[in-house]
Amino acid sequence: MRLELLGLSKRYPGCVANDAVSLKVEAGEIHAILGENGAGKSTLMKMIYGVVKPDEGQMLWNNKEVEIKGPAHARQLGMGMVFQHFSLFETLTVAENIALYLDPSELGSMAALRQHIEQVANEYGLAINPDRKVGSLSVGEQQRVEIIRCLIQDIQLLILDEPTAVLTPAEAEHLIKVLKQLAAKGCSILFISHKLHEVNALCDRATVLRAGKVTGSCVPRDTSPAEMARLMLGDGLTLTKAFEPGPSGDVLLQLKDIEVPPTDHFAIHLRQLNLSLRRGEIIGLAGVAGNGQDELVDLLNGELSATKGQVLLAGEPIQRLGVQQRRHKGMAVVPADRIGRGAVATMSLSENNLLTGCITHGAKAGLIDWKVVSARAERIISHYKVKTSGKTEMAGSLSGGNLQKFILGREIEQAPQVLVCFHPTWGVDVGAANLIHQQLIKLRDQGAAILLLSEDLDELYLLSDRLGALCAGQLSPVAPKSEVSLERLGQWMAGQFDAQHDKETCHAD
Amino acid sequence: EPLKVGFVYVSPVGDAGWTYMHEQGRQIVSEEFGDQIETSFVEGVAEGADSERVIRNLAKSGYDLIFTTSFGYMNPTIKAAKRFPRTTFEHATGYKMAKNVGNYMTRDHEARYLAGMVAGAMSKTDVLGFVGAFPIPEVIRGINAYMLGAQQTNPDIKMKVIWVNTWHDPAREREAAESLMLQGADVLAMHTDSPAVIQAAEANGKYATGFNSDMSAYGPKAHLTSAMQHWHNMYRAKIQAVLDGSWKPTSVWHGLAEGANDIAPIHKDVPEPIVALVEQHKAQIIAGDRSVFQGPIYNQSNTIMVSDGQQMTDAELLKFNWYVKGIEGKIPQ
Amino acid sequence: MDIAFIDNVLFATVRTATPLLLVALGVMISERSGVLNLGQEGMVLVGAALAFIAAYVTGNMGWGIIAGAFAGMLVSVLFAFIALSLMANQVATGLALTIFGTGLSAFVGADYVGQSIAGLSPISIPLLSSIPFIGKAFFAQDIMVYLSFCLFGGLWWLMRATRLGLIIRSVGENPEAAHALGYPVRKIRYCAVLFGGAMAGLAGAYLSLAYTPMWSEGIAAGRGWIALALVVFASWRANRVLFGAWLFGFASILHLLLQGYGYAISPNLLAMLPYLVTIIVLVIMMQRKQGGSDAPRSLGRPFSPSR
Amino acid sequence: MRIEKRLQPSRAMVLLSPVLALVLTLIAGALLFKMLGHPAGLSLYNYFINPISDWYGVSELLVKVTPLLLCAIGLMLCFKGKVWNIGAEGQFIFAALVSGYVSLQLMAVEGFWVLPVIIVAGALAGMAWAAIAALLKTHFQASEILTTIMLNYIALNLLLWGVHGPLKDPDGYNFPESALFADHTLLPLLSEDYRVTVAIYIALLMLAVVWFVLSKSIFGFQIRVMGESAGAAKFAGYKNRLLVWSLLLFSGAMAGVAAVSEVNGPVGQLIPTLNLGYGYAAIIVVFMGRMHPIGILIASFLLGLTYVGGEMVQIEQGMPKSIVGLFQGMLLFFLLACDLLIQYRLVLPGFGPIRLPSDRTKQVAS
Ligand SMILES: Nc1ncnc2c1ncn2[C@@H]1O[C@H](COP(=O)(O)OP(=O)(O)OP(=O)(O)O)[C@@H](O)[C@H]1O
Ligand SMILES: Nc1ncnc2c1ncn2[C@@H]1O[C@H](COP(=O)(O)OP(=O)(O)OP(=O)(O)O)[C@@H](O)[C@H]1O
Ligand SMILES: [Mg+2]
Ligand SMILES: [Mg+2]
Repeated sequence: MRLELLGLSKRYPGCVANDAVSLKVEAGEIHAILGENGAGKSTLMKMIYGVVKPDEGQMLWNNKEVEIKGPAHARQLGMGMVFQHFSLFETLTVAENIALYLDPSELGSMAALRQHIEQVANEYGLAINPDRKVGSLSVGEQQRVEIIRCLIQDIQLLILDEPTAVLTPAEAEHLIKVLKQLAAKGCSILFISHKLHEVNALCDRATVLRAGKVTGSCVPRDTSPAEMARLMLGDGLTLTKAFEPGPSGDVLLQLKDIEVPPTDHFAIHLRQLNLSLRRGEIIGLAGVAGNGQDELVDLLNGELSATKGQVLLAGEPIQRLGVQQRRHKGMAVVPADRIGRGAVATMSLSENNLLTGCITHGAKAGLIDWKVVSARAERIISHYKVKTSGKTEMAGSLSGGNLQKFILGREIEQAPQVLVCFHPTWGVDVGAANLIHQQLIKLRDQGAAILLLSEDLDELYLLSDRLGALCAGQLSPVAPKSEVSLERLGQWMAGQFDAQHDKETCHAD
Repeated sequence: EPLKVGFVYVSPVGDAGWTYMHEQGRQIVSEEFGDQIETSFVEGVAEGADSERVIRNLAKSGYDLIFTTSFGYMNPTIKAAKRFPRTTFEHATGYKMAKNVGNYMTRDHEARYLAGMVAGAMSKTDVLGFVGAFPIPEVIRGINAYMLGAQQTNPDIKMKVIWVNTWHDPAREREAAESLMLQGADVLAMHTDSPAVIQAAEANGKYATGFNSDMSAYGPKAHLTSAMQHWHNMYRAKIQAVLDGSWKPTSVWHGLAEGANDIAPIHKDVPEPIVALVEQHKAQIIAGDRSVFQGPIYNQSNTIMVSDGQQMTDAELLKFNWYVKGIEGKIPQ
Repeated sequence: MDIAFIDNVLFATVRTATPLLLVALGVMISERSGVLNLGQEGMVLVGAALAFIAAYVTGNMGWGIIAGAFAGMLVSVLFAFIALSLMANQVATGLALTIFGTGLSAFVGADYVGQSIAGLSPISIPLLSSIPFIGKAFFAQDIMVYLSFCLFGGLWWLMRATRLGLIIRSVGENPEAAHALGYPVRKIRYCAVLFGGAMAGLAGAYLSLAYTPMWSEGIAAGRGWIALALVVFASWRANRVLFGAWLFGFASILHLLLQGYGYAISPNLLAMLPYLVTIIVLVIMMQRKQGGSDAPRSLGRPFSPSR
Repeated sequence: MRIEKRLQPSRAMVLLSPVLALVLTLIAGALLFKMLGHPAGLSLYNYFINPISDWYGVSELLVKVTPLLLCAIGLMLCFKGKVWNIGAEGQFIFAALVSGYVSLQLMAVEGFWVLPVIIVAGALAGMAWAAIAALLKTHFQASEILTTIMLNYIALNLLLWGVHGPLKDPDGYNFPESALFADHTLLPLLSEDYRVTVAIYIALLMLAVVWFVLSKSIFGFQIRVMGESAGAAKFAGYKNRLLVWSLLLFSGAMAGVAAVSEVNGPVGQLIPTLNLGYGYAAIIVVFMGRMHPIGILIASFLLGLTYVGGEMVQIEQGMPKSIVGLFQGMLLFFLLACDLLIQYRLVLPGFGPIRLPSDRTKQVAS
C-alpha cells in the first residue's frame, strides 16, 4: 500500500473541512477524489502533502506511520503536488521556480538544472523554455511547469488538484497520457477533477467526499458520469444532455473589421474580427487560453478600444462608449477572473451586487439605496442557490462555484440584451455548473443574445447555437453547431480556417 | 512662595547648541537663587501655533516670569502677554516690546569679531569658510563681524559662505563644511547648532572656530576658539528685578562688557602676538574704546558704508542685510 | 577643476551616500520579502543613539558599531511582532515605529548630548588610494564605508545569484505559494525585517560614530525617509540603490558647492535640487519601462499561514 | 494559546479594541512614569486630564485638532482608494504660502468676500500641489508615495524661499517672517477668550460630508472598490484616472483649508516653521481612526491630547519631551495590536470551540 489515511480530520472556524476521512491508494494506482465545491478535496490533499496539519488522524506511507512535517518533508518522502491555485511565482523564470521547489541538496548548478528540466520535458513531451518568466506563460504552460517540477525528482505519489480545469482538450488529453505513463512506472496518482468523463477515462478508483466525509467510492470505468454525479450530489440531480437551439431574431451585437493592437508585452493582437450575434442565440467561441479571449472580452466590456472597425449594439455604434454606458444600453459581462475582476473579495455580497448592479437599480442621482441593494442581493442568493451565511458575507470567503453563481446571477438580473460570458463554469462542480447552464438557456429563451467563451468543449456543444473559435487573435468562421464537427473545431482552434467555410458564414450572415 | 520662572526652548535641550546654552543659564540661576525661585522648561516647542499655547499654559499654571528663547516666539509672546497682563515675559533676540514684555539678546558679533581675528591669522590659503543657517540679520552680523576681525590680522583674507537652511542637521552642516574645504577654505566657522563643522575640520586637518559654547572637545586639533554666549548674567538680572519689583520692559543687548559673551581659550598653535592682539581688542571693546562695526567699513562693491570715525547703531545692526568687503557671493534674497 | 578636486567631490559624495545606502539596502531586503517598514527613521535614530552610547562607554568603536546594528534590530522586532505576528497594517505600524524610535532615542540619549568621542578615522589603502580621480573616494574612507561596499556586494550577489535571494523574492512575490512549497514565510519575513533593522542601525552608527561623531536628537534628519524613497526609485535592485544613493549624495553636495562658488540662487531653491532630480529620474525610468513597477507583488500585505 | 480567524469581523471588538488599547497604554504609561520616578497617578492625570480640565484647555485642544482633522479627512478618502498620498504636509505648506500671499495682498481691502477668497486660494493651492503628484501618477506612472514625499521637501524649501525673500515683512528687520495679517483676513474666533476659529466648523462639516459620501454615494463606493480591488473597479468601468485625480485634489484642498485654518488662525502670519507636521500626523490619525469618519474624529482628539498632555507634564513635572514620542508610539502599537481581535479570536487550549459538522454556518438558502 502506497498511502493509507486513517480518520483524518480538519476543522476550520465555522466548518469541518474533513471529517474522519480514510482512504487507501495502491502503488501505481490512479485514484480520483470526487466531490462538489467545498467538499474538502483540496484540504485533504493539502494534509497529505503537509501544507495543512490535520487535527486528528493517522497517515501511513508505504505501510509505515508518518507525520508529515511540511511540504519539504513530503517531497523527501517522494510526493509531489500540483495545486489547484498554482503556486508559481510570476516574476521568476521557469528554472528559478523549479529551483525553489527542490531541496538545496538536490539542486546543483542552475545550468545542470536547466538541462535536467529539458530532459524531463522531452521524456514526457512537455516542452518548455526554462528561461522564460512564468508570468509570460499561458495557463497551460504554467501547469506544465508545475508538473515538470514534480517529475524532476523521483516520485511515488503525484497529487493533482483540478489539473485539467484550465487545459484545452488537446492539452488535457496529453496530460492524461503523461499520467498513464507515470502510473505505469509505479507512481501513484491522486486526481481531482470536476470533469467526470476524464475521471472515467483515467482513474482506477474513485472516492467521493461530501461535506468533508467519505460518502462512497466506485470504479470509474464501470460507472457512468451521471451515476458519479449522483454519488456526489445525491439523487435530486438531473443532468441535461443537450439544449435545443431556439428561434433567433434580429442582429443585436455586431463586430465589423475590428482591429485591436496589443497594449503590452503579453497581449494578443486582435485582427479582422467580424461577428453577428442575434437575439435569442448563444454563440460559443472555443479557443486555447491566451488566444485573444481576454482582449475580446475587454473590448466588448469597453475597457479596450479598437483602432479600426465598429462595434454595433442593436445597430448603434458603441465603440466610443465606456463600460457603464454600454451597460446602460443592455450589455452585461461575466468575467473569467471571479475574485480579481468579477467581485471584490473583501466586500460583502450586497456591496458586490452593487458593483455592476448600480446601473439598473439601487442608485439614484449618485446616491445609493442600500435597502434595495441588499434586497436584490438576497434575491440573487436564493434564486441562484448561492451557499452563504448571508448577504453580509465577504465575497472572498465563498467557494468558487458559489461566487460564480452569485456573479452570474448579478449579471443576469441586469436583464441584459447581450451577455458576454467567459468561462462560466471554471472549477465549478457539476451541480452548480448545471444550474448555471439552465440559467443561461433561460436567459437566451427570454430573447437575450449570449456570447460564450469557454475552453470546455462539452459546455460549448451543450449550450451553443452556433460555434466558432479564436486563434492568435483571429476569429474562425462561425457555424451552427450541427455543422461543426469536433474535428473541425479542433482545426479552427489551431488556426486552420478553410476558405470554403468562410463563404458559408458570409451567406449565413 | 517662590517666584515661578518658565523657559520655552525651541529645540530639545540636547541639541548641543543654542538651547543647550540657555539651559546652562537656567541651571546656573536656579542654583544661585535656591529657594527663591522655582524653574521649569518646555523643550522642542515649534515656532508655530504650538508656541503660543505653551506660553499661555505656563502663564496659566502660575508662572510669574517666562523666558521665550527663540526669535519665532516674538509674536506669540506678545499675543500671550496681552491675555496675561500680570505675568512678566522676556523674549530673546526679537525687537518687539509691550507693557509686560521685555527683550534681551547677546552681542555675539563681539565674540565673533575676536574669533575672526584668530581665524584670519591662522589661514594659509587666505580663504575662510562660514556655514550659516539662515540669511537673517543675526547671522549676517556674525559673518560680517568675523570678516572684520579676520581683516585685522590678515588684510588679504576672503570668505565663502554656505547656507544650510537648518539650525540643526549635523550631517548637512558637515557636508557644507566639506564643500567649503573643497573650495579652498582652511579655517571654518558656523552659525548653526551642532559641532559638526569643527569635526569636519578636525578630520581634514583644517582649523575651525566654534559658536555658542566651547567646542574644543569636538576637535582638539582643529578648534581655535569659540564665540560663546553666557545667558545666566542676563537671567540673573531679570529675575532679580522681578523679585525686587523693579522690573520694567527693557531691551537689553549685552556683550563682552557685561560678560554675556566671551571667547573660549585660544588654541596653542596661535602665535603669541596674535593672542595678545586679540586680548587687546577685547579689552578695548569692553572698555568701550572700540566697536566691532566702526568705520571705515566698505561693502562688497567697495562703497563706503560706515565712514571713518563712525559706528553702526543698534538699529542698523538689527537690520543688517549686506556683506562687508572680502566676503564672496551675495546674500540670497 | 583638477584631479584632486574631483576626487574630493567623489569622496564627499560617497560619504554622504553611505547612510542612505545602508538603510536602503536593508529596506530593499525587507521589501523584497514583502514587508513595508516605514519605521526606518526611528530605527536609524535608535541605532545612532545606542551606537554612540556604547562607543562612549566602552571607548571602543567596534562595540559602538555592533550596538548600533543590534539596537536597530531590537526595535525592528517590535515592528515584526505587530505587523507580522499580529498582522496589523504595515504602513501604520511603521509610522508608529518612527514616532516611537524618535522618542526612545531622545530618551536614552539625553545624558550623552554634548559628549564627544574620537570617531572612526579613515583607513587609506596603500597604492589604491592614490589612483587619480577615485582613489580617495573609494580607498581612503573609514571602515564603515568599506563595510557598506561589502554589504552592497554581498546583497547584490545574494539577490542575483543565490537560492536564498530567490526564496526572499518568492516570499515577497507570492507568500501563499511559498507557504504551499513549505517555506516558512513568516520566519523569512521576520529575518528580513530584522536584517533591515540591523542595516538601519548601522546607518545610525555611521552617523553618530563616523559622519558626525556625536549624539544629538534627530541626528538622522529625514535620511530614513529618503532611503525609503530611494528603494522605490531603484525598483528594488541593489545596483540601482547604489546608483541612487550616489546620485542623491552628489546632488546634496552639488547644491552646497554651487553656493560656495557664489551662485546667487537662493539656497532654498538650490536645496530642492536633490528632490527634483529624484522625481525626474523616476519619471524617466518609468517611461523606459513602459509603466508597471517592479514592486514585490505582495508588498505590505499581511500573510497568515493556516496549517 | 493560538489565534483563529473569525468568520466575520467582530462588531463588538471594533468598539472594544480601542478601549482595550487605551487601557493598556495607560498601564504601560503608568509603569513608564514610575520608572522615571514620578507618581503614576498624578502623571497620568497631568497627561490626559489636566490639559482638558477646563474650557480653555478644551479650546486649545480644538486648536490643535482643527488642522489635524482637516488633513486627515482628505487623507482618509485617499487611503480608502489606496492612493498613498504622503504629501498632505507639502500641500499644506504650499497652500500656506499661497494663501499667505493672498492675505498679504488683501491687507488693505476689506469686504465680506476677502476671507472666502483666501480660503479658496488655499484650497486651490493645495489642489495644485496635489495635482503634480496626480499628473505624475496618471500620466507618468510615478509612484505617488515617492513623489509626494519629494514634493513635501520641495514645498518646504519654497516656503523658506518665500519668507526669506519676496514675502518678508519690509518692516521686520530682515527676519524671515511676513507681516502680521490684517484682522479682517483672519478667521473669526468662536470666542474672544479662546483661539479656536470657525475652521473647526468647516472641519466638522467636511467630516459629515465625507461620511455621507462614503456611506451613501456611488462615488464613495467607487473609491472603496478602487482601493480594495483595482481589477474589479476597472471591470465595472470606474474611471481610475478620474478617481485618482479627484482623491488627490480633494485631499489637497483639505490640506489647503487646514493651512488657512492655521495661518489665518492662531499664527496670523507666514513663518518658516509653519508646518508642525500636521500632514504626517494626519496619516497616523487616519490609521488610528481605522479610516472611519467617527474614528478619525476620536483619533484626532486623542493624538492632539498626546501633544498637549506632553507639554503639560513638561511644565508640571519637568519630564522630557521624548515622553510624547514614547506615548504616541505605545498608543499606536497597542491599537494596532488590539485590532487583531476584530478579525481573529484567541483560543485557549482545552477551551477551543468544539463544532460538529451540523454547526456549519453556511447553508443553502432556498
Ligand atoms: N484556510 C481556510 N480557512 C477556513 N476555511 C477553509 C480554509 N480552507 C478551506 N476552508 C473551508 O473548508 C471547506 C473545504 O474546502 P476545500 O478547498 O477543501 O474544498 P474543495 O473540495 O477543494 O472545493 P473546490 O472543488 O471548490 O476546490 C470549504 O468550506 C472551505 O470554505
Ligand atoms: N536585487 C534584486 N532583486 C531581485 N532580482 C534581481 C535583483 N538584482 C538583480 N535581479 C535580477 O537579475 C536580473 C538582472 O539584474 P541586473 O541587476 O543586471 O539588472 P538589469 O536588468 O540589468 O537592470 P539595469 O539595466 O538597470 O542595470 C534582473 O532582471 C532581475 O530579475
Ligand atoms: Mg479545491
Ligand atoms: Mg544591469
